[in-house]
Amino acid sequence: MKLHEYQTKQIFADHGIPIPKGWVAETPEEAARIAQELGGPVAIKAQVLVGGRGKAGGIKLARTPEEAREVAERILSMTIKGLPVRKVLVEEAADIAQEIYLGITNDRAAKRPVVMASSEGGVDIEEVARRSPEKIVRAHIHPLLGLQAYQIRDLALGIELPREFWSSFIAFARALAQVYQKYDATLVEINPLVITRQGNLLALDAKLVVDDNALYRHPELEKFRDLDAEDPTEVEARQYGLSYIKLDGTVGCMVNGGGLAMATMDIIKLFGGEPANFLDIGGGANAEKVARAMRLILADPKVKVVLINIFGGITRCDEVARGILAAMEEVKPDIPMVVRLVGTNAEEGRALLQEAAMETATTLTEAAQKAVRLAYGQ
Amino acid sequence: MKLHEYQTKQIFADHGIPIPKGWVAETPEEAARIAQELGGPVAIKAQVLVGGRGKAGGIKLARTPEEAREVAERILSMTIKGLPVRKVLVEEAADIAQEIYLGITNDRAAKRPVVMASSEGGVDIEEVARRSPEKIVRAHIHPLLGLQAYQIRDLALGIELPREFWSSFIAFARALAQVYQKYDATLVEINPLVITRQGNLLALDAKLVVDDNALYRHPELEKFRDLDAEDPTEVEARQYGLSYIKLDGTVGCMVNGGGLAMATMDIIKLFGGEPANFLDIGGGANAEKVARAMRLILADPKVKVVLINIFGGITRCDEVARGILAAMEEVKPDIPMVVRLVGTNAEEGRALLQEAAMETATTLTEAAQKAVRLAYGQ
Amino acid sequence: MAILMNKNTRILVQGITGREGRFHAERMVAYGAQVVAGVTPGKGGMWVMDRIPVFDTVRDAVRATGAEVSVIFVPARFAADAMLEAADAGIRLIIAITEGIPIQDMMKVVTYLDEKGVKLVGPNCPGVLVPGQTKAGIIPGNIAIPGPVGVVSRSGTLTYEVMYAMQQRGIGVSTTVGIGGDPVHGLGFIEVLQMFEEDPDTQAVVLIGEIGGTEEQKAAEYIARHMSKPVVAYIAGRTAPPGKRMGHAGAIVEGGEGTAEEKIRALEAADVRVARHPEEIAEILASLL
Amino acid sequence: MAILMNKNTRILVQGITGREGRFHAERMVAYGAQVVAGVTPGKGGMWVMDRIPVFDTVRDAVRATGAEVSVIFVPARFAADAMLEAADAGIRLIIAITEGIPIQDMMKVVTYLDEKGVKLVGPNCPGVLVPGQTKAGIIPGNIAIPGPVGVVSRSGTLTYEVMYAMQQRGIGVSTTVGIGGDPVHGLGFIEVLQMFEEDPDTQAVVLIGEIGGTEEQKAAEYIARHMSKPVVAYIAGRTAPPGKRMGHAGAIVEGGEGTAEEKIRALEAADVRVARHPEEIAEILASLL
Repeated sequence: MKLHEYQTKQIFADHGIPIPKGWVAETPEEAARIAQELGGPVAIKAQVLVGGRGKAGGIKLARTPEEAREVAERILSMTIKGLPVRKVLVEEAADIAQEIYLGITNDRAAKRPVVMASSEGGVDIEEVARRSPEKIVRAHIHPLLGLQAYQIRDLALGIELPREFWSSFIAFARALAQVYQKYDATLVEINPLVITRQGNLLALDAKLVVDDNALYRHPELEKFRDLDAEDPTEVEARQYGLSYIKLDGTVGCMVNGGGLAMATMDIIKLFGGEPANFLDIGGGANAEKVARAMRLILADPKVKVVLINIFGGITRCDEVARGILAAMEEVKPDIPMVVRLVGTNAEEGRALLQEAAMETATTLTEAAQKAVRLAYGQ
Repeated sequence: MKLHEYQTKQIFADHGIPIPKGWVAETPEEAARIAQELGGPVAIKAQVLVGGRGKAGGIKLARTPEEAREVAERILSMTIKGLPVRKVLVEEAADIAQEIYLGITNDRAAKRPVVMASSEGGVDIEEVARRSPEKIVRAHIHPLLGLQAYQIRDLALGIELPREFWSSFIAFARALAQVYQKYDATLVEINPLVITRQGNLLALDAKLVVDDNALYRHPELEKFRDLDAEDPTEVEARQYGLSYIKLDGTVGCMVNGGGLAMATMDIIKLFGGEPANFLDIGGGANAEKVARAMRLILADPKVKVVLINIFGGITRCDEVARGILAAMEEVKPDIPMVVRLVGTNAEEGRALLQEAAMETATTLTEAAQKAVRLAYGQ
Repeated sequence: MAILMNKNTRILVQGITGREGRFHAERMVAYGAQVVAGVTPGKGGMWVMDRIPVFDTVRDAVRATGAEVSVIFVPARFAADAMLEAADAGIRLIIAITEGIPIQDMMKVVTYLDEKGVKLVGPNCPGVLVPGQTKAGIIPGNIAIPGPVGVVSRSGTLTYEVMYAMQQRGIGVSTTVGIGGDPVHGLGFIEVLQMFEEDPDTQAVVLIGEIGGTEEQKAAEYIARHMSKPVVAYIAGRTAPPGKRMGHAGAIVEGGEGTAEEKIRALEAADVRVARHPEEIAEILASLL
Repeated sequence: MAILMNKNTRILVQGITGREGRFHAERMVAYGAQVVAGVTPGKGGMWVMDRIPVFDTVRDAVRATGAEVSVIFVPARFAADAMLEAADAGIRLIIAITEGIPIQDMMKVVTYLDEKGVKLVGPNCPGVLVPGQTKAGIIPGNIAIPGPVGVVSRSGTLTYEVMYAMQQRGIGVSTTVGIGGDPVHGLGFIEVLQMFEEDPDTQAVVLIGEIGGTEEQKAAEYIARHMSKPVVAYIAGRTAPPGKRMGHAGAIVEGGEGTAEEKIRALEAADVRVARHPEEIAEILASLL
């Protein structure tokens, strides 16, 4: 789950990470009032959960409350990469002397979090990684011990941070590591972390992504969820324990297991078709879940055929068959289905489906070829 | 630093550990008001930092507010093991079904904290340890990982806790371990932890000792310090970075290093004298500190002679000598002194003391013998 | 011979009284696995299938039954505790089926297990199958026959698909190890490849990867340097859009890294035959053996 | 020969620009120790005594100078970080002079160092002296001559007292190790006794203990079972009142445990000669050698 900049900054402030003074506004009038209150030049920043806000014109300076109103009005009417801007963050414009980068993410290979710092802040860090990888210094966090001050000093040295900022940088990075750990983050990032002309460190931007698997430990974050940022069908699917991602093709897929679902999409493509979606019904899917999944697929008008590929392990094929029958009963689809059931209780499943008029297949290759043929109306 | 029961319970409550409802009172009237507010039988408990309150009559039940007033009046006028009772805790009397013990302390040998639980709560745990050691079950806490639920289940099994209480016992013990870690405790203890007839777990008593070396991390605890519980001279000594413990003898000792200070006391005793105190001026003691130490010793009217035994390592003998001279100058003591300086800058130290009229000694044996002789007026 | 387990391996099931735990414990027993104990805190004293004793703690279970491998079916929020408990009780190999464990929990568990020298397969994995001997986990037993091919995979059902296709062609399996689909997990491709390289009964290895991370690329390096036995691979996710989590927590192309193309390229550079679809693996194996 | 260090050991001083750090670094150099580097964060680039380079981090210091042992003089609240830094930078032996480190910090540090296989002496200790060769810490160099007696102690100045008395009688020291007065510390009596037992140049050992804990009792068991060389002991604190912390954080009789009497009894039962006062140790040694 991604948090908005203003939400992340609120968490930062609670943990002693310095941020610019500011508030969030939903109307141009509010933005003007905040600018008035702040009493100086302000930055007005679109709160949308996509990258590249700045390039899209979602971040602007305003010198007066009146200008803040105008800028906010413009930004609040924007749609950035498909997402409507519903809120702007209005905050004191910082007097920037230097911009650096500081972030923490999980290093899968090292099996521990890694802190990354760069003297090149305020630019795309992946771009920095490509262009001049030596500009990014790293320190791994021992999962049981946590980030230590000496590691932060190593980073400070690595990015050639002037010594007068070391102690505030240490406090800053420790607090960031604390936020990372406390909120089960998979990414926390400050880009840029600025050194102001007054000699203070300040988190000018703030990004926080929380591990979805750990959300049960953070009920307080539920209120931060922004449904705008997510595909409503994907959200609905998640509510039913399904993993669904909409694509552009015509062959709807219902598969158990993420790897097999990808392989099924890949083989559809290999045989000349286009998958309409990724859909993993998960392990141990029961009949109700399968029926939900079927309805999700059939809701997409582009779908011309549905390929059901179930390999029973935790999932039992008879339960899946019952789900399919229930969904057919209710939705009464007028498009063809290709069903392939193998593994745990496959025979019982197949027996249940015998009466329904469905194409069946033995191998995945056969199933994919049949589905592609049917998608092209053959 | 030891915390009072009511202070510890406040911390417990902040961390989700259930405690009886109650408040602290400084007067009988307050106690009566609290009893009124609680509206049932109450326990009235003397808040003093010594063991054995109960046996001394410092814990009593009261059924009515009037009785609470009387009981509180009696307890507030008590002195328990030399400590005046200035506060009582007035709390709801619990309806006890079972009493157990739960505590955490540092296991020096294992180099990690150890959780101890016993089905025999409400009695002296050291007594249980002697009488029936098998009644105490233990689990060590991995210093980096913290206490895990499975370890608490092992303890629950070990004390034969009925299963219906397992989940609340796990929450309880985890919270206790959290308090232990967060407050840099060296001991946290609930004796008894009661299971009420209503089926709830409750910390009926509460003890917390905080590592003095870690107090800098807990400035919020400073307000909890009870100077009553400490010898004022020891408190004063600590403020100057000295470690002082008053004893009953006549030979005052000023030594650098805890081990050598003990050895000096021991040898005084070995040669027939009685040490008046333990006093470690610490490593790197400067002249001012030494002068303070001298004044502390001389403030004890029983002291008949002072033995100064300094072995220079971090401590420099010349600095010590300067401190002695400064103290002599100010206090102008009329009792004899035996001084022995060896090690770092010993010669410079001895040179400084040459003009002062002091007994000197080369070996510790000689110094001790001289001091004992002088103490007996020979 | 096989890797990790054999027919005499004494298996414990943590979470045995749950729906999935019980169902799969039964399947394991039916397959011939030595399931000697189960653990569910608070249910000690029960029996499952009238023959498997249930204990409150792993320590008790190990003491009473000598269990050495534990299969974990407990819910995600209790799984870290279950794994640490197993490690502390002397279990040498933990197989964690559970899906959805927070990644920071796994980083802690893996660090601790490494310290203790306890092996972990998973989490979010189908477990280990030694055809004809034993199974620990949820891999259907009837889709593989004993044989000379080691299978290692990040996936679950996709692995079954491959094994099934192999079986249809009469190609047997020495051991199948599902290392799991989570970004942080125990044994990786390299450790398992090494075991297969050293296993005299394994003649070829199937590696099933997917998008996300760099484990396949590192495996490719390892194969090029250290493997004498032929490796056939399949990588799922050529059609996966970037930035989207494809079911498995670990299956995501991030910052342009971890694409199927990049993995396939690395493997082919290491002389690994990469199949275009799962069933093609069996065809390639047939030509190799 | 000696234990832990010798004249070629390359020593780093953490906290070298502090008052005590600089003072003792100078003494160490004067004694002939190879003090090759100092570390004070934020003071990299400085020089101490015009010959010891100061670095910002231990990593830099180790890279530039090959330091292998670090002596820690940094204040208590930064000491845990300093020790972890040393361990991660490849230092093999850490000698922590600092007093007053929180016990929970030490439990974490000791756990981590054990994992890494890094040795720790201290904290709250006087360090290590190899007479005639090197010193790392604050033990005055002029109170010992080279010789056949190993000294291990929980105390600081009390140890000097004993060494001084030995010197007065012409008895030399192979190595003195101050293991420190804190309840949780690195090397203990047993580990050091074992090193002395194995050191061909050590013929007898002096063990200096004090009240608090059970380390002397366990050492007595170890001596009875494993030591062939004679051990002479002294235990401070016969006159210490119970429940009071006698200077050292670890010197306290708690719950009637850790008294001098109980330790003396345990040692005597292990055939250890226990001196009645520090200077008597030298007399006993003279009779033994």
